[in-house]
Amino acid sequence: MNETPVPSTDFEEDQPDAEQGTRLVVDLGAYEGPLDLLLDLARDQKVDLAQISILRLADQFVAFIESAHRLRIEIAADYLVMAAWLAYLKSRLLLPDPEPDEELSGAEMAARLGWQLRRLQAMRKAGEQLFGRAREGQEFFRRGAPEGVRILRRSAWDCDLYDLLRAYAAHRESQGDSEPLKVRRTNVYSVEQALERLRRLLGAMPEWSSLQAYLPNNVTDPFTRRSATASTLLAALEMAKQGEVEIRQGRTFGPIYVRNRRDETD
Amino acid sequence: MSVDRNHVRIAEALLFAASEPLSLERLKQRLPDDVDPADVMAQLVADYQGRGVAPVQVAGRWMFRTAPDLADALEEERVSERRLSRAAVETLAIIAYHQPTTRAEVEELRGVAVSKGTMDVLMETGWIRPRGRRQTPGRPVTWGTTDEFLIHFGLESLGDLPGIDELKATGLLSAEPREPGLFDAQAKEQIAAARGGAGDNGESEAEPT
Amino acid sequence: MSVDRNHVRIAEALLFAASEPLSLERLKQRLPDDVDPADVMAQLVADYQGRGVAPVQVAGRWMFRTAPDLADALEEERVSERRLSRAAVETLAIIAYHQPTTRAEVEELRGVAVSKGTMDVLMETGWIRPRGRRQTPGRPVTWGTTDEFLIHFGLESLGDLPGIDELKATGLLSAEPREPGLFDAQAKEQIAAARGGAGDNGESEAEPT
Repeated sequence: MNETPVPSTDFEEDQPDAEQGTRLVVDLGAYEGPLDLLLDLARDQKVDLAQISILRLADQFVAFIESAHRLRIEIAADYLVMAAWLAYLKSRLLLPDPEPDEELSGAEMAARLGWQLRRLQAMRKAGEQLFGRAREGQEFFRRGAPEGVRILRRSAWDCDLYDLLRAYAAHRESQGDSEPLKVRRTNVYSVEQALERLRRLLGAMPEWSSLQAYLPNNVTDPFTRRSATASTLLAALEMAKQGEVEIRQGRTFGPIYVRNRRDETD
Repeated sequence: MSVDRNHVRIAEALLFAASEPLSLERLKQRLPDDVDPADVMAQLVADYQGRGVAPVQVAGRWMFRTAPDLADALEEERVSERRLSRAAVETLAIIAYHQPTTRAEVEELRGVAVSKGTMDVLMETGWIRPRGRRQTPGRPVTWGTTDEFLIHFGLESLGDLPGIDELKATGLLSAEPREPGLFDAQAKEQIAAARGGAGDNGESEAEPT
Repeated sequence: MSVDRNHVRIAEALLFAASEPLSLERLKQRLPDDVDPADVMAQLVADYQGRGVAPVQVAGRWMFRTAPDLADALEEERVSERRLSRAAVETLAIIAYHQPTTRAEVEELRGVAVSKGTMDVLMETGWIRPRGRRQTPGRPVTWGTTDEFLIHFGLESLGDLPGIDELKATGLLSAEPREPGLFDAQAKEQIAAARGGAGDNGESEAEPT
């Protein structure tokens, strides 16, 4: 547990790096965030990023931020956070791990940071390689004025049987039914017919009589019978309105009775 | 010909990439001073002899063109879905139900004139065809549907088109009598039959009793 | 090669005439049934060996384009384009190599927020497009590259991205180091010794976020 996991060379290089930090003062605005700056510093070590010394990198970064601070350069918070984190990482690297299983060890944290820097570096290189390629519109060109493949349009008509039938049904409906109207009318017992019959029969039936009694007795067709019932009721209501008859219904849906209007004085 | 291969290549690439035909002057600007662009173009034309594309001179300027004999190969058929207008669908339906029928009859039934465009569109669908002439004054053309019509709408025969009563039964045509007495007993029976006896509820709605 | 001259001419004319790269399937449609379009294209490539233009396969489809070595001669034709910022180039690279990937992943890799302007610029180039949504909390949009990207950079497929094989082999396209303790093998050994060799599991489970 007493063994430090960090090569001792990093200790020896600690001081020179701090000096280098003051030499390295540049505009922080040129960096896109702390990782960008870290990557730049890491490349300064001039070794394969896989072999980068994170301890040394932490010193470089902290020294850089401190020097920038001394020069009263405005430093964005995330740089300070990174500096603080790196200082913490450094302490973790130098001290033995207290609880091995509890959290990431200093070496593991360092490994992750190194990995992230390598990934970023890899993408940076990939971008450069991409734009280093011969590109369309720059190094090579496609046909400037393609004649185009002539398109012959053939229409497929979007109309199914449902559309067709609906159209025909709509047509029929707009026309009304073309059957002769008289066929329908013969079935209907008109209000005029009912009025005439009611007036004629009322004289013969002076007392309360059921409305049914006034219906034409030769009607068997249920529709006409229903039509006659409705028309006779309408006729009775009309006559009641004229003061010719009286109407009585004992209960809801109960039979309806009609009789001649008696004089009030009777 | 003693034309530098590379000059031909440059002219070739320039013509290919240009968005408009290039004059010999324009070509000359891109070639070394002592090179005659006409010589270069002559070599390029020779190179493309018998190929599928060739440099051609149009209005004094050069461009690449596909070989005229390949025109057919450069055509592509695209199927695009188009919707029939309501007037067209209705006209088609009337022709289908009333065939053979004349345009005048369709107009009478629809109450509006049938535009020539509507008939053209229907002809284009391949679903209607002239059937003959009516032996009446003016001998008007009668119209009917085609086999293509039956195939498109999945009908075995014209007899498969649902009748008026069946249309009512399916609810496409309003089943409510607009005036009392629209339904006679015969019609009710047909509805009941069309519903296959499964429509007790529906039937009671149509019952006038 | 026993390829019919006329089939080569048809393919040639089609590729010249088309405004976009054509797939072998599209070419096959224009050729007789028994003709393999790959054979035809092989002949066409051979025909254009050393010329100023040539058929190339990009984004899995064929197109004619000028020979890259003529770049200098065609300098005047160059399309002036907006120079992409380093942030945009990096973001494009990350999207291209990690697709489908989310904006959050791009930000994690770069250690800074991706500005809206960067994505806008990349969308404007037509090189990136939304690919769908990741089935994780928040259902973030994932991004990928377009065929236009492949065409612009002259790539036959995403597998031809420069250095992609090496990146895959080293695991650099994944957020997690494939081998724990890449940082310092020696230190790792010491830690492992101190812990009694129990260090591997803990690392692979832990997230660096």
